[in-house]
Amino acid sequence: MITDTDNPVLQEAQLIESPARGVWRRFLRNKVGVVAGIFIVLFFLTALATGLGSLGGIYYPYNPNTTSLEIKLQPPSLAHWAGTDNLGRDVFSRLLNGSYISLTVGFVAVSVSLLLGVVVGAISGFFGGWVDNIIMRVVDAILCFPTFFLILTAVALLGPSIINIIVVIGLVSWTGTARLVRAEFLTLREAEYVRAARSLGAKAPALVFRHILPNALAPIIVTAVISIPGAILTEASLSFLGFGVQPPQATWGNIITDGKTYLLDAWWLIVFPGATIFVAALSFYLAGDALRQAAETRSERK
Amino acid sequence: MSASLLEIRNLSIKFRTENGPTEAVKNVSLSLKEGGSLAIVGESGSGKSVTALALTRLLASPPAEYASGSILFKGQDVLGMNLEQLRKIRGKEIAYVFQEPSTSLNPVYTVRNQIAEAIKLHRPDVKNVDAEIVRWLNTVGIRDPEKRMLDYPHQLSGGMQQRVMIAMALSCEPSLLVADEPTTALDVTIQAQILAELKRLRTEFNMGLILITHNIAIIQGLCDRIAVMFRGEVVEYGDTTSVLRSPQHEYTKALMTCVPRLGSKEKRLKTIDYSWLATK
Amino acid sequence: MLNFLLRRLGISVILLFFISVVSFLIITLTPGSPYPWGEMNPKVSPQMKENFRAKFHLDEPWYKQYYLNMKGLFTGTLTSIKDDRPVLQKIGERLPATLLLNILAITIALSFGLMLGVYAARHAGKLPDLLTCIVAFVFIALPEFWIAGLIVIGLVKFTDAPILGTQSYGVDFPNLFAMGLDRYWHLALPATVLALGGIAAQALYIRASMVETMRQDYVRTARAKGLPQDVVFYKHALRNSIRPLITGIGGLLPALIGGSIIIETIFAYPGIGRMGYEAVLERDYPTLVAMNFIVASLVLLGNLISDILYAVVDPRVRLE
Amino acid sequence: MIRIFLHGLPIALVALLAASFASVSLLATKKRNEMSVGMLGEPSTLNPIQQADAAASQVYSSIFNGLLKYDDNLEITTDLAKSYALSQKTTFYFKDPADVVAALGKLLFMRPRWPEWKLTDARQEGNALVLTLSEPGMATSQDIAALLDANTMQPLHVLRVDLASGASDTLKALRESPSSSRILRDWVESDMAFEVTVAGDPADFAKATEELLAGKPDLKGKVTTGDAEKFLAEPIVDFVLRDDVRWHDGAPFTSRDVLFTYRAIMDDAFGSPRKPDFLYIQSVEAQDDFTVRVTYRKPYSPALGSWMIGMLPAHILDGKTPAWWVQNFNRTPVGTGPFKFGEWKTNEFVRLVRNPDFFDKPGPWLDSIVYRVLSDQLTLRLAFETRQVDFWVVDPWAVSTFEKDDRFDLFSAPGSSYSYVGWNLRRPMFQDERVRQALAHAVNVPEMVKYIIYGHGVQSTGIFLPQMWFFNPNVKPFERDLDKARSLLAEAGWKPGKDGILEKDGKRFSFTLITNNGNEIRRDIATLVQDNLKALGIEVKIEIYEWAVFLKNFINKGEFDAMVLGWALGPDYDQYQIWHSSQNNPEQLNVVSYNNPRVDQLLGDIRQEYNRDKIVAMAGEMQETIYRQQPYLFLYVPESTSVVWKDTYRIRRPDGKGGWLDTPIETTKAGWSYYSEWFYRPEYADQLPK
Repeated sequence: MITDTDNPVLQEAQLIESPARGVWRRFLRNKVGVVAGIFIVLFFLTALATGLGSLGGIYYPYNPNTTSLEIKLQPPSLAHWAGTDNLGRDVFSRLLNGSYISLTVGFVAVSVSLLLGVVVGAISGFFGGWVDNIIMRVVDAILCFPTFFLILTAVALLGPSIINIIVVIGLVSWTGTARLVRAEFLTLREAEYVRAARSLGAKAPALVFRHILPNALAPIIVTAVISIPGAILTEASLSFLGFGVQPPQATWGNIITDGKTYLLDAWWLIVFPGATIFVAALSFYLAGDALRQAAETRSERK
Repeated sequence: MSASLLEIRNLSIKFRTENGPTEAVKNVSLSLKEGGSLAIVGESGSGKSVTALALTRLLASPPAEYASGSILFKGQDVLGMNLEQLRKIRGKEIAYVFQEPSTSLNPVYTVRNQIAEAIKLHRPDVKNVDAEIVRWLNTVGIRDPEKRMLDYPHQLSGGMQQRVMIAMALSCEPSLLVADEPTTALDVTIQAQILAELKRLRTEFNMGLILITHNIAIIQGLCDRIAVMFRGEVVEYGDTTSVLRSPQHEYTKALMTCVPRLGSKEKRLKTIDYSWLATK
Repeated sequence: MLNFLLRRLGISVILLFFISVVSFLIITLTPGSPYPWGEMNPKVSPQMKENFRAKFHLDEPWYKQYYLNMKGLFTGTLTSIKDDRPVLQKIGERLPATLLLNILAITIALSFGLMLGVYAARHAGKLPDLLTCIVAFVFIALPEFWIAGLIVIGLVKFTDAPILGTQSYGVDFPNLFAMGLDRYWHLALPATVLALGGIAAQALYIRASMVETMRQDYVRTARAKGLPQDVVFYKHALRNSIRPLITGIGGLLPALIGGSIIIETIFAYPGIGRMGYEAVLERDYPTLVAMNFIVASLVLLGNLISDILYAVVDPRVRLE
Repeated sequence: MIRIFLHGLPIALVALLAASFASVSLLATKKRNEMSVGMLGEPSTLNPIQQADAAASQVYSSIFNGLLKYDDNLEITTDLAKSYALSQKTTFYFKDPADVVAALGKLLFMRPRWPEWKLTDARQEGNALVLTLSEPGMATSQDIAALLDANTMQPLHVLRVDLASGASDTLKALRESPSSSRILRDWVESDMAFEVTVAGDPADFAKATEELLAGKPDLKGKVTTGDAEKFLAEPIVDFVLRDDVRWHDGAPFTSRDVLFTYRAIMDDAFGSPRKPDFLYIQSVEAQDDFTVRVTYRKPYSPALGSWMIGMLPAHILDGKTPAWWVQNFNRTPVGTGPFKFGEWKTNEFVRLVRNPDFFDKPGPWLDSIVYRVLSDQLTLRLAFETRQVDFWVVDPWAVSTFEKDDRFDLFSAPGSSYSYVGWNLRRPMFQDERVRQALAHAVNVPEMVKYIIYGHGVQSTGIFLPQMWFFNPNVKPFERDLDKARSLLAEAGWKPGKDGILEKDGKRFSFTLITNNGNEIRRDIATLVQDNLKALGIEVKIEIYEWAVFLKNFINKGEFDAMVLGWALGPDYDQYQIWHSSQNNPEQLNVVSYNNPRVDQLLGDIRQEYNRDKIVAMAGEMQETIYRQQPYLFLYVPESTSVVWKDTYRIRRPDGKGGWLDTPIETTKAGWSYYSEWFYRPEYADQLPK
């Protein structure tokens, strides 16, 4: 796009609005992003409802863990919207129930990775020099691992508990965030307002938390949103190989694992959970991308 | 009196932005006769570059929108042309030299490749393209052109790059050269050389020239006429000498005061004084 | 150039050391231990167990195990717990299949990714662009095992085509061409599934890169020269846009090898992904150690190759 | 240029895919006279004495033959051996030769009882009385011993010496010592252990041995003296080998190969997991090229079955190192079977080709067999549905689907395993027999049979499989009876607590049921047990671990409350390691720590019994006792059902009139018999080799 970017009229419009609100407004204008966002909210509400439900509420059509062998492996019907599994459990209820763990895995794993990534990236970018050099070499080394294989090995050997899965996924996926944060920090560190603050005697924590981090927040949030489906997909893939969250706790992934054996006979055991994972992942990706676009427009004008 | 090369009449250009359309160029009318030269002066954001790019409709559309007016080049309306017709004017009739030579040349192709491309396109009758390239590089004052043309842009200095840009622009023998801040990115000494070169070439090839600059000082002796733009409007338009001698508009005056001069006693550069705006 | 290679080699060696130590620790410091006799075999005597543990140094401290394993790896004497064959030989038998699969997957990812990305960029901001981007995200969001499963169901239910392994069985091929097609068929299915994510990533990457490039001054220059749209697009913009793509190839490899575990399992494809997976299940430490090492070497090699390619594509970059 | 590449490459890739799909689909319908078999996982080796996995045994059984094999009714019959004969040499040692004469006289006097004893010969050898019995076993010899004067006999002792190394040398030194004349017999187990049998008081001999070992402290020798025995009972098997067998390379099969195979199994360098089967052998000797005598150190009736192990070619392997085996023979084996080794492509397939000189003519008819390496049941099924393997062992739940489809033939055979829930008897809550019986009354096993294996199997009534000849059909399963279960629990002191969970002495009846992952059926069983026991007020928590962790951290250590597992059983009746009370240490197989002196007694006796009727009686009692005590909740024995594309195979046998009789394939108790009688598709009938 070739324009005079410094159009005065534009500048004035820009000044009126806070950056966050601008991002939000632009995001709302992106139809795809909004639809994806609505899906995410729905998934959230489901997870919340079923999360509470597992504490004794009655938010399911059926109890997701009650087996009734007389109705095992039934195709979708009005009574069982997504059919029943090999133990006669209602797949739809299990999907609802699974959203709770699957989203938890997604969010917590990403939080772990984000925390690590931000801290490491910030240290690397803020201090620069040999600290940066060493950290980046370590990051390079970690990038050389076939990540999924590493996760698989670790989970297989440590045991597939929810916590292990979350921690392991978090531990191997922080490098991207670290690189991004480092790059932002390297740039922002030299930004004029930071130099100004520094010359006024601002201490390192103040520099980082008051001046640099808030300005690097947008790309970090975008990365986080886009990483969540990755974690969910990883858990599902682990489940597929038998190393995901263990039954009877349902997750989207291990519903597929349960159904894997019946691949050719009970399509609903594969199609519905897979589609759920797919829709959730797609929603996160599209919403994340919309958010990125909205945020980028702002930084472009900066 | 020679024929009119370019006629801009009441040109308005709007940009669609998320905050609604904004008018970057408002009702601009300019003209240039064959072999004539025009300087468009103004601060950044004044719409001068937009006007220049509009001459061959180089503005991306959307967001740019040619709201009203017309641009007549050799009697034809540029705004009404289809892409094929436009392409015959671009480079062939109206050639550009841009502000930043280091980014305006494609980094992954050699100088020869980039010049040859233009020649092959617009002058298919030229048999020995290499010889032609060498001739033009010679013309713009590049030494050892046979070797230099095999270089990639990053292997050349800024001044050399701009000379290549000029050679490339001239290689198709256009009747109008648009130089959009051709010297802004260059060292002061190189600036002078390039300007001198432009001046020489203009007379040598009897070519129209539109020079776009924010530096009013470099215009003298290079351009016959001057148009001062501010916030998308032409605020002053006339002979270079008369405008510079007795600027009518406050903005022109302001522009002129902030030109640094050798031997000036002032320690700090003057900034433009916008106080006149408030009185308006 | 030589300097560059030497330095990179040095860094790679250090990285490899680091990687091998870490992966060794992960492998050995975790519960479970190798047991080559199948499920609770009543016939295995305690003495056999002892001999076995001694043979594979399972009772040594980890650093000594590490040393012995690495020594074995480099002298070629490291043998698999499962069948006592040299691990290098075992990996050697499977590596070509995996490489072939990954090379085809990368080819598919790059070619389709490039095509889609360029297509989207050409129509940037318009409907085709939006659709292409959505398709790309669809590709990324599709769980690999799920789509592989659906493809498999579809083929099994509705066609006669065999899908597993590297070739059809019990069939006499009339000629070499038919045989080649057969091999391609067995390779292309898993490679395509494997490539889906790559296609999408590359398409989005290329699109973003192209859009960015189209804003560059030299593209404006090219347009100002009166060059046809296509020349501007394909010659001036594209060449500059694919530079990041080439650097990305090195990064694709670890992801593909990770993904190939699942794909190789579903399609019964004889590659190292499956071998690694089985080695994890069997606690075949020597095989795991060797595999991690070799895969990491491959990845480092991939990175090196992309750096060199980068220099080839971009004249401004010199390998120093 | 770049545009051609940009669009051309993807288009080319897609076009190629379409072309290959067409070509492959077209070819898929034209199959050759080859059998395709799917196997789970890659064989680790094709060496019959070194193999440890199911995949390997699947393949090598078509390449190698043992001296014996199981017939269609799971009874032992001959294979490479033409015939075999069992006998036993029982030797009594007396203090004085005169005592021998007296004893012999006594026996001769009782001649009429010889047939009952299966006694065929009695003679004097110095101060020893040597009896020959036509049926081995301890019982008869003990009966005879009881008739003789114990005071005139010398007690016998087995001294076992375990040491760090140098067993043979130490034995040699011992044989040169003054008391060596009292050594009746010696036997070297490995470099780290040997045994000597001595007559008379063992104490002085043991002392002498210890003194000898004391001179070499680095050997860390340890002497163990066994219990006193009255006689030596040495079962003997005489094999007469077929003389018309040739190895795949043309060399004749002789007794030398049998001897070599035995030596290789015993040699620790080759690490054969089958060695424990051969530990009771005193010696293997060849009388001539086609006669082999195997002498055992004591009666151990299941040992006969160990001669089904595939014989190795001495002419190829003799003098070769273990590494050579691994690199060469184990991947390109040479055997005597109906199929020769053809090609092995790692992780893809093993192809065997027809052996036209197979000794058990006619056949084989198939040109080749391909064993495809597949990773799991699902890929196996996919391979089957795309006709890439010709048969598939159906998952129980899918049987009905295939039954309805007339494109397939189904074959069912009794399975060789049973599933159970093991209660850890070390845990107080499971120590009361009534509690375990209550659990057996509470869990709905018929429902499991019905829904988990879809009725394709039978409820298990104990430690043996129903198709075995020693199975006791009179043991009746526990019936589901919740009231009975409640009253049994109440008797045992378990009363409902506040939260509805049973309590006793303030402890809740709550336990963790563990199993391994990757096995849906076990997981389903655990879920059902959990569900069923909830009705009784018993809380069950399920935990699922990866196999290696499951074994190492829980099962082998005996640290679990309850677990779901299965036993795959061979066709013999020896379950000493699973049930004997001495076998409950870490890494041993009595993982639930079952302890019943009567069962211990029976387990010991049955292995020394060669008489069929007595074996049936002992096995029956064992099965009944253990089932009643419910250390396991015995669940079911699943059937194994194979599905084959219709008309894929035929069996060809001589019709007795010089022609051939082609019939559809059939199953027996042992599943499918040897593939050498099979051929592919009726249309190949005319083209089969003569």
